[in-house]
Amino acid sequence: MDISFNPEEIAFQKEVRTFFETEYPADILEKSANRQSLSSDDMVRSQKALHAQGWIAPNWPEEYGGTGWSPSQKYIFETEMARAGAPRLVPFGLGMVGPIIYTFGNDEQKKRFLPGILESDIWWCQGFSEPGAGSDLASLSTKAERDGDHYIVTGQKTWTTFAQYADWIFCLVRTSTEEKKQLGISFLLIDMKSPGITVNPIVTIDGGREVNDVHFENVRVPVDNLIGEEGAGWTYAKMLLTHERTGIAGVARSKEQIETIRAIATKTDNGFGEMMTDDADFMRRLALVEIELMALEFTELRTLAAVQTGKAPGPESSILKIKGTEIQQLITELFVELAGNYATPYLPEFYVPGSNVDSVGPGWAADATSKYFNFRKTSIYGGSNEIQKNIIAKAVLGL
Amino acid sequence: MDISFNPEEIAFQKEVRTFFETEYPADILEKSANRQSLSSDDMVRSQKALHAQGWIAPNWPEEYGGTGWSPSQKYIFETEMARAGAPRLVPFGLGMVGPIIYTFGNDEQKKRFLPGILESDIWWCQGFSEPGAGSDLASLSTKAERDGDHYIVTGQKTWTTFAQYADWIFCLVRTSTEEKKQLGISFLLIDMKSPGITVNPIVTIDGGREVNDVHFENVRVPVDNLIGEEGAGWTYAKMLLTHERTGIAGVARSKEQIETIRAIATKTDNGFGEMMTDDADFMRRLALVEIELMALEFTELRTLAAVQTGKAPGPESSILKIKGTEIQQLITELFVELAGNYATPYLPEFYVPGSNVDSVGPGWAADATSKYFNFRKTSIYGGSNEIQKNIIAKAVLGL
Amino acid sequence: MNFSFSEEQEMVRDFVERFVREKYEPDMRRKIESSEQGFSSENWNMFAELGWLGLPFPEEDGGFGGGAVETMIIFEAFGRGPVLEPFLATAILAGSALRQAASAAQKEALIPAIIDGSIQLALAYCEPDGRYNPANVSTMATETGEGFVIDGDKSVVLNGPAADRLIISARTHGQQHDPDGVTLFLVDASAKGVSRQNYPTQDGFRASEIVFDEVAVSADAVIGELHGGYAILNNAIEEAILASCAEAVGAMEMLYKATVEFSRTRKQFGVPIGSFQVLQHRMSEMFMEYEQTKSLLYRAAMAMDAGADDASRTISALKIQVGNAGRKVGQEAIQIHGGMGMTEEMYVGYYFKRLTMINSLFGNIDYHLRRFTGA
Amino acid sequence: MNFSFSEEQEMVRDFVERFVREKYEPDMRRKIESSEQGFSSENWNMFAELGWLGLPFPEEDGGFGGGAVETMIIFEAFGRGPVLEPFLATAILAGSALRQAASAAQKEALIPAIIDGSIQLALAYCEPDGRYNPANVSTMATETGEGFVIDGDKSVVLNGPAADRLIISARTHGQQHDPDGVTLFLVDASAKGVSRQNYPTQDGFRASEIVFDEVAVSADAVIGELHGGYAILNNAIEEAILASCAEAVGAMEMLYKATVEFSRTRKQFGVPIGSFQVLQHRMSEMFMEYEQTKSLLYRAAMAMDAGADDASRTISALKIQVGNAGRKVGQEAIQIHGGMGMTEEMYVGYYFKRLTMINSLFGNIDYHLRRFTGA
Repeated sequence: MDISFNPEEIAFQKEVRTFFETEYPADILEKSANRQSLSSDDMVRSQKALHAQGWIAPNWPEEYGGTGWSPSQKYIFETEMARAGAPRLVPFGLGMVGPIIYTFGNDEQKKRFLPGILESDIWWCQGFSEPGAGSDLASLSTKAERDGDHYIVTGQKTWTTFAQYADWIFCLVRTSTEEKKQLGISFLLIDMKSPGITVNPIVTIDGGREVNDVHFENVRVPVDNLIGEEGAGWTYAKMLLTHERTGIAGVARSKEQIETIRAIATKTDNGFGEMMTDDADFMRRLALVEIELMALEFTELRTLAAVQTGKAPGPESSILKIKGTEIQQLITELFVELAGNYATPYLPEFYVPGSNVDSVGPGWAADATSKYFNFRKTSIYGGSNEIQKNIIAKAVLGL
Repeated sequence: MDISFNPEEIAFQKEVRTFFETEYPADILEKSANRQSLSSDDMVRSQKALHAQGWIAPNWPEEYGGTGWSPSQKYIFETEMARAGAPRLVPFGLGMVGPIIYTFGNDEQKKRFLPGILESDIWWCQGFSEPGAGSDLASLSTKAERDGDHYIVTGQKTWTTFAQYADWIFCLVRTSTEEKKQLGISFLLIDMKSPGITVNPIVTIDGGREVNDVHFENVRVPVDNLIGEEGAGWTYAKMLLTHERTGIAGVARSKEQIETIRAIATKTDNGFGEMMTDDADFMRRLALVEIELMALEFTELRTLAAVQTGKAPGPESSILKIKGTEIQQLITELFVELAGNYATPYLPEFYVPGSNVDSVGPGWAADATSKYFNFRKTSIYGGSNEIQKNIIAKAVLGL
Repeated sequence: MNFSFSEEQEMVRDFVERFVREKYEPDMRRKIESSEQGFSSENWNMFAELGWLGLPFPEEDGGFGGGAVETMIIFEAFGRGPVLEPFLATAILAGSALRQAASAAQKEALIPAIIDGSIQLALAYCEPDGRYNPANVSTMATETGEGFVIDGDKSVVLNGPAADRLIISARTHGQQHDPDGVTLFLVDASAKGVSRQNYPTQDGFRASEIVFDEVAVSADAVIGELHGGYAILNNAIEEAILASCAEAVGAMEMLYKATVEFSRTRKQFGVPIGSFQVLQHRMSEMFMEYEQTKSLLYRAAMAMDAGADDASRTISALKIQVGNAGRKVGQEAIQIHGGMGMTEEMYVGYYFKRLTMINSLFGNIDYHLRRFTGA
Repeated sequence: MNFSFSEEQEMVRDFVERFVREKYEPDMRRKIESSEQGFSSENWNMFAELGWLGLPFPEEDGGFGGGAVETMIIFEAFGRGPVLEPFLATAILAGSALRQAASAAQKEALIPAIIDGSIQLALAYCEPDGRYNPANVSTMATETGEGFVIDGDKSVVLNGPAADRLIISARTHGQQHDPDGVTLFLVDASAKGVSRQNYPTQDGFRASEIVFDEVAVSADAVIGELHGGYAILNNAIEEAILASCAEAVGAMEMLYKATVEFSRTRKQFGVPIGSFQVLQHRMSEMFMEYEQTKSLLYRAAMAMDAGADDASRTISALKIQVGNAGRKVGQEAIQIHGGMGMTEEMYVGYYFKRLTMINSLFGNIDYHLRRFTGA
């Protein structure tokens, strides 16, 4: 056991840091630092910069475009990326459908879809949730009926992030209603330009418009777009819910946020002529989050190291989801607290890419409350934290 | 709505306070103040003093020996009793079997048993729990088979507090195994001197020996000792679990404990040359418990007032059990914290009535940790806090 | 001691509850919130006609002499909207300052107009660096021959946009954090040198940043004693805490009930989610938090009306309880509603946001814990 | 970075775990705990024979040169007993003081005897009013011609009853709370003027209150620099925190597993209680607390071995985590076991009590939060 970086790791750290300082788009880092919204074009550009360096998919197998990094290198990369303030990757292609395609897709599909994902030329979104199927995903009812070489898809997906930008959607659809509900589900890739698809934005409680309803009305989808076997879609999707997904915990980003809070606190008046860093209550609550995060960082590293040595990543990674999102949510609450009275104003125009609205109060406080509201979603999506606890109880504790 | 005492209430408060200062056994108050254990004789003497004043059963109907007090008077009495440091009443006769007898017993039973309860001449204990029936009380298996004018009782009760002192035990027994399990249960009073009863102490994690296993082997119990109807015992017992029972929340006592902690904190070094009252963290944790208690005090008063105006006391009183015991447990934790290193020594002899062991560290710290351990029971017994939440979900929220 | 409402109190409660039921259906509220003004003048006029705006004012000033209990009754019902009309800003925050300290002339000029709904007020006491400390006043009021000239910035002034008159705190003496030396002034919102940046708040109200640039006021603009504004502010804030905590209790009631109702109809895994024991226990806890908060609300209102020694301490206790319980109830309501709870369409978000903002207004949990423990 | 144990480390772990499995069945532990001495000499001798007592000492002193990771491995396994033999007091707390600062002569006199099991030690640094502050030393060591005379009271000295030698902190300079001016002395436990009041601890160990009444020691009884004892104490306490937190992790593992196992067999309402979703979620949380604490334990041990800048801060983080997680896991284990958990017969009580005492030893959560935040 050794916590220190060896010389190769130190060299790698330097390489990554230099990359973000010199090669990565500086204007995007600046927007992030100013808490400005990024346009979809910004997101694509930032991902292309990583791809140019060969670093767009550290968790993919090398044969498909992964980096072949050790857990330590992945850790260093995540840390440096967060330190630079680079935006997180849009997860739907690289983190979700990509691994499904290279694991369960056929050669043709791999050739057809993986390059577009790696190059960020194709924007993906996820079609899992339905109005009637939230945590009970398997009860979904969007139908895909076979008609020659096509499926005819009809139904509604909801809660679909970034559907407004997406070129493709990966969907769970019901191809059979005869068997046990899990067995009738298939995994289908659908071109968003197909006739019969309409996208309607959902306004969320923070005022955001990131998520959408996606309606399918007799949408024709070639059978070639089926991943793996018909009826096996549930198994593929479950892999995403239960298996280790690096970055789900968001450790590096949360660390950076904690440092940001500390830095702001040194410059924020506590109302009595001292700074918020002199407010012992606030600082101790910050400390408790930091400690939880220090532990989670090592929980993630232990998981990565176990995977490296061939152990199954397994359902323990539900901890990463639960604790990671709890920490992220607590951090948003600390920002709200720090903002004091300036948690109150609501200025959504501030986040429209390129807008020029004066913020009320300090700039960092402008999105504090919206972000708190928005981040309530993190314990709901990706397999709600209740579902994750069910998974631990069943798969880890054997209950 | 008026929070102040009216002149009659002020006069009553004075009367109660004078009683505890002049009439109540002073030696018992002194032992309590020194956190010494009381003998069973002490407990009986203290109750007899209250009975002499006519104040032993404030919650009983007047016709059976109650006081006919208003909610305000009950509140004043409880507060003054706690303020004086008087020990709490042993609940099994006055709080539990008494109300069952005057509500569901026949005249003969009332005449036979109520006076002994009011006079504290008969010591009662409770025979509900069994090794196989904890929270699922209705699954109990102690059998009572009819044999002429007697029941023959065989089985085991457990977790029976003060069985070693008891003259009588009130039991739930199974008189029929044919129906739905709740319907086969009857409520039986059993003389502890009956042949076939053996009592074995259970050592609890705090080192205490208050609770016992009680074994029944072919114990003959006259049919006259059956309360109400055969098979209706479950209904009677449920009244104890779901209905308002004054004092279950222990509000007045918890208030007194909080004042005690505050008083001790003013004299206890924090290790840095200040007192524990200068320890903001400790004082804020104390404050949070106090605030919860300030709320609970009014929750109890609201419940009492509702009962007074004829509204059903109802399952809302589960709040009193849950919050009351949570507060009591948190208070024991605050004592442990306050004790610092002196939470560590274990000196059970200190509590043997009349023993003369030197305490290690300050006297108040001697039982801090044992009490913390012991009080874990409060969220388990009397219908565990989980059962209480089930009751709220079902009976209040209609789930 | 007595825990019953009087007949008059019950009547007021029934009235206000009916108003909220009828005029604050989710769609109606959405319309009011998205209007330019952010509240309904029609509702405001109805408040005036029904005498509600007079309730907190003494009879000698034309009001109905209601106390803390009456305020509590109105606001607990308002919390079920939550109602957006600026009752809190006008009749409680600013109203309290007038009740406590205004001269006969000031009262005559303002209180009848408040009661008949013709003017609105705002209390401008927060400053950009002041956080929750009302003594932290760097806005300066400099004495001149004819009166005072006021310079400085006020932040997050509730109802700033609609206020006809502002009551503002300014320093006439002492250092930036001294309680002593703060004076309250009545300023016309359209006075020369007053400029407002208006915005909506996270919970759908309206507020302003207000700059005072050499605003000249006459000597009779002073409310109460010169240098003596801090105590007035403190009392006004305590009244506003009681009112907003009553709102919080109303909001919590709506949230726990809406969540229970949702859980009864929403099916997952073939059964209503309300049949899952984990959710049952969590909803039981929401119910308990609501009941406990309500108890402390009653206690605080009664302590205020009785002028009890521990009234201020009880107000802080209430604010802390509302902070903790509101957070728990609000977060759980969203979580149990799942994705549905995150959408603006489901009105649970209104209550959640209002609870969040109430925690953040008038001093958060830490601030009031310090006040409560006397640290 | 590297997260694997070496082969030697795995061997030690397997050995100690086997020892605990075989020698610490509940009945055996109960027998040891209720013995006069409170630990088993047989076990102690076995520790010596297997070289475990030498593990924390450097090779040049006859030890095996183990570091924080080795200490962690031993104590995590000990926590599954929990093992009662005074390894912590002798080889960690007192042992650390010797490793850090003892003279060659002192080392030669003591370390081989510790390693071969023939002597035991105790570190007497707590004082009745000192709470968790090791700088709070009012025990005085007055210089005389031949050495020092020591007067004062030490409290809750772990392993006080069995210790042959005591290392005690006494003031040679400065005021009661000054870190500077504390000196460590080696004192024979049977020296004239030393008197002990011995008692068991809540978790089954043994400790003493010790009075030093004009205890004369020679000048070579000083360990380390004169006035320089505070830093040594601090390091020794940090090592003891690591060890006891490792114990806590072992205890938490036993508790969560015992609770899961119990819930699988205990039936209520006709089904195993482990089928109730509420309990499933709470046991999932116990598991997560255990895993998180284990992660922080690894982190702290590795940081200590690497001499990392943030090692002390990480130790405080660990102690805080153990306090919070241990409380939660312990309380839940008792609650889920129900009445059974309250009985001395069920061994879950052992772990619960040990976790409670570990939180209380070496500074509680508040103390370490202050240390962590630098307040």
